[in-house]
Amino acid sequence: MDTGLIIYTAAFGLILIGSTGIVLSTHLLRIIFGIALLEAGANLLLLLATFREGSSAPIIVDGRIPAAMADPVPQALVLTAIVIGVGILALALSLALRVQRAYGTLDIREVRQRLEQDIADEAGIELSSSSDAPHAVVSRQDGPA
Amino acid sequence: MQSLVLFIVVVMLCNAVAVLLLKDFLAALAAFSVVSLGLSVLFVILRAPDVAMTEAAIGAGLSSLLFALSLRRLGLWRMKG
Amino acid sequence: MNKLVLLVALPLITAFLLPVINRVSEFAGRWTGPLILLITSALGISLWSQLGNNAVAIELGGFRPPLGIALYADQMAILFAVGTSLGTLLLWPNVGEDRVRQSTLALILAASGSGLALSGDLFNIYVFYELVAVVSYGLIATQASSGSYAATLRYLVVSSFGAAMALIGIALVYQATGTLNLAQLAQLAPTRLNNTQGLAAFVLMLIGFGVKAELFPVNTWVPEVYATAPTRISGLLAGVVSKLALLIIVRLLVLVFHQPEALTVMLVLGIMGVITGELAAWRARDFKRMIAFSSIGQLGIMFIAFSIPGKAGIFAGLAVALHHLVVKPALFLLAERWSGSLSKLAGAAKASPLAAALFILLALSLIGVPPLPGFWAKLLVLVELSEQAQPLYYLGAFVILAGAALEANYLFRVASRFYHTEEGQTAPAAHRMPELATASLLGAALVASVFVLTPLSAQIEGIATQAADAAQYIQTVNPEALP
Amino acid sequence: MRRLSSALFLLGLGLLIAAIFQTMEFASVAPIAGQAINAVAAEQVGAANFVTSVVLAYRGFDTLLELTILFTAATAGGLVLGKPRAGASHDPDSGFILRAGADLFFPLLLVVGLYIILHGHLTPGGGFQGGVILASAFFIPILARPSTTMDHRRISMIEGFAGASFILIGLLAMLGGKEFLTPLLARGELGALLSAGSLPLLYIAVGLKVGSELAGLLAQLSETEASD
Repeated sequence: MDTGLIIYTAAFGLILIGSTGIVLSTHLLRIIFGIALLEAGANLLLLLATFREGSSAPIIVDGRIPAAMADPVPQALVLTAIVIGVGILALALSLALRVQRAYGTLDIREVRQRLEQDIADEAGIELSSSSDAPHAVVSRQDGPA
Repeated sequence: MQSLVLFIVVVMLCNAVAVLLLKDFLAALAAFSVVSLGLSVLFVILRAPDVAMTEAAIGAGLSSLLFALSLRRLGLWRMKG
Repeated sequence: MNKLVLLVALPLITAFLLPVINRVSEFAGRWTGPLILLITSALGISLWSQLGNNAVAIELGGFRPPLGIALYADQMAILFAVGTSLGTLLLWPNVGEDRVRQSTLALILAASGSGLALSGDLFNIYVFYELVAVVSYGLIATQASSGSYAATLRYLVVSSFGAAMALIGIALVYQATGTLNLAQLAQLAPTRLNNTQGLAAFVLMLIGFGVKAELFPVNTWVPEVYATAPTRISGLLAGVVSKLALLIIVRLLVLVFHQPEALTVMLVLGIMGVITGELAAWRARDFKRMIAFSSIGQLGIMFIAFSIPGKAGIFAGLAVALHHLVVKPALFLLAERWSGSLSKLAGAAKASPLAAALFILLALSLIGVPPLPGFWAKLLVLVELSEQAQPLYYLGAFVILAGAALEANYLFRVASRFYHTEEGQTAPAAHRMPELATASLLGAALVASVFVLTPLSAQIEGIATQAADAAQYIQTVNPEALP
Repeated sequence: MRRLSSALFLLGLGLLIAAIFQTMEFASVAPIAGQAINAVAAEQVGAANFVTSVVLAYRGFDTLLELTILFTAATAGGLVLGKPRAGASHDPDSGFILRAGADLFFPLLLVVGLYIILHGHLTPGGGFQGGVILASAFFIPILARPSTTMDHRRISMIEGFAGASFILIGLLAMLGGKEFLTPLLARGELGALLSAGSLPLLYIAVGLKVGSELAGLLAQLSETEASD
């Protein structure tokens, strides 16, 4: 059991936990948390790809080139991926604010039902499973799920 | 070194699970920041100081700030006794 | 030939400066975007004519692969790059209030789509793909209805999940090979990626890039988004963006992943896509969601076609893809005024006879009625499938035929409504001129292609031959020799 | 039904990852691209920080697109959140200590951010990290005084020109007959502040762009009215 293997476990663990959060959570904010965790795991995995123990950071200090430098390519890739991730996160949160303002809830099931209802209303057709139409009931989320 | 890494990894994974399980979103956000910080320490150990700085500034700092701002706007910003 | 990079750089720099330009002059702000796309389209077409049967590679920054990023342009890449520019120009968004932001986003979409078609570096493809994704979110949200925000958010969740999967796949590939350049990966793949890890990487990337290509398990966003987005944006996403995602998967299959299992996975998912898409379209009761589901079915056919090994599969798949590229945006343009319940379409032929006739033409081609090009494309797929002589491919052929029968059923159900007026019901409003003109243009292109079918199919076959040629790719990019 | 299919999906994913974990050979392959870059980067690009060389020179195109993604996210975020209505309610201003602290922090953060950007080719850090600090320098005063708003017009000017200048530097190389985004100017002495050709210029553009983009996004989020 060496250090690399432990960190691999962390990467795959984060990936699994993040995926679970995305698939099984019912609150959209929790799902966004899941996406962030999943991305963190993927970034870690990418950085690990060519990691060797005993290498040094790929920076020249005082003009001396170290013998075994770490691979700088995955580091640059992860840098890019982190910044991309935060851009998408900001957009996701903005959308979540708007959805909350429009529907009064961030519960994924209710949002989905309201969305179906919206589409059906605009098209002028009956919703097929209109048994519990939440149309009139403006459910307000008062506490976290 | 190895025990340090093991410790960080265990803390990170526990906090990652906590992000999904904690009822209070503010607590979940705190757990998420811990994951990000742990990640940036791991990046240092993996000889990637640039990435570690970025993760600390963006992952732990900015992302948490974004989450915090939206929690506030969503009205989910409250501590439970 | 290094002007190729202008296809990406010109729209990007314009997009960055558009808010400033608009402040100086509203007129310039309105017309700069379309003008730039006109220029890039013309540039792309002139590059295409120079290219002939050759291919070119560009080493960005002057660094030879695998050090730097390479762009690779063969006929297929330039075809889709020009297709993106022209498609965005034809479907230039014009609804909503915030015109400057919309034009900015449309320009970025054109740039990123062209780049996606041209890129020859695995991670660069991922970044372009994310860019296309973010731009699509913005464009869908221009509708500014609560439905569109919710649909965008749900789309964002699925798409981010897929992108993370693709990133994991890229990490696995880099872990096994130590390079990201597609040409070098093609050299290394037989020894390094011909194993379980390679297959896993392919499946992860298939899930990731499949989100935009409306692949079976990750296409839950399709009906919601197409029903709530502006119709022009739906046309762009279904017509152009989905093909770009498909193009990446084809490139990966040709160059990197040669396992037979990879093709089987794609075939099975494609079959599932056709079945679920066509059945859902058959059950749909409003126009927009009907054509949305039908596009899932059509992309399923493309997945089935591309799962045929070798040049034959690419030829057949490309034919279906190009046909869909013309037909689906036109259908979405017609949906502009026909959105809503199918029952409200009664008497539409009287209000807008041209639109009704166009719809019937497009529907016939989509179903595959000779002599329209849709028939030849589907025939090609069926012939190639039966030549494989394997049970799963026969199943694919059968499913495509059954799907065509379903398509005929629901599309004619709509068409018959057009000519059937009921008392006391108002016909839907006539189409606006820009939509109708663009749709007619696309319809005319469809009809025109009937008359040049032989040279056209020879041309497509040439493109497919070149796209299937991994050796030419490696030779053109010419990465540094392996240590 | 949804739960069941989700669980099945997760099970499949778990199996896939387990299979990868089982068959993966850890760090068995020499990183072809990385080793080649480590061998030539000091001479070819001239930046002491090789990650900077990769980010701005070897994979500068990725960085350009990454900036575009941030720009797009900010544009789309502006579309989604819209303008705050006039007379919308704000949080009250913070107390004196916080306001004074924020005023004190502003120049400090500004200097630190610029320092990190300017030394990006020598030490860890660079345009992205420095840009985040710049963004926070402009955002913290707003947190202390929520009634003040950010000048979005000026921000959009900065982000437009910063992004365009990145591309323009790339296009200048094309005018000189080289490929897009080829580093320009003399490489200078390895490790000196004025070295690595046009890379510091690019990092300044990146820093300004990232800073203005993120500051704009943060301001948008905080100016949005609370939902209740």
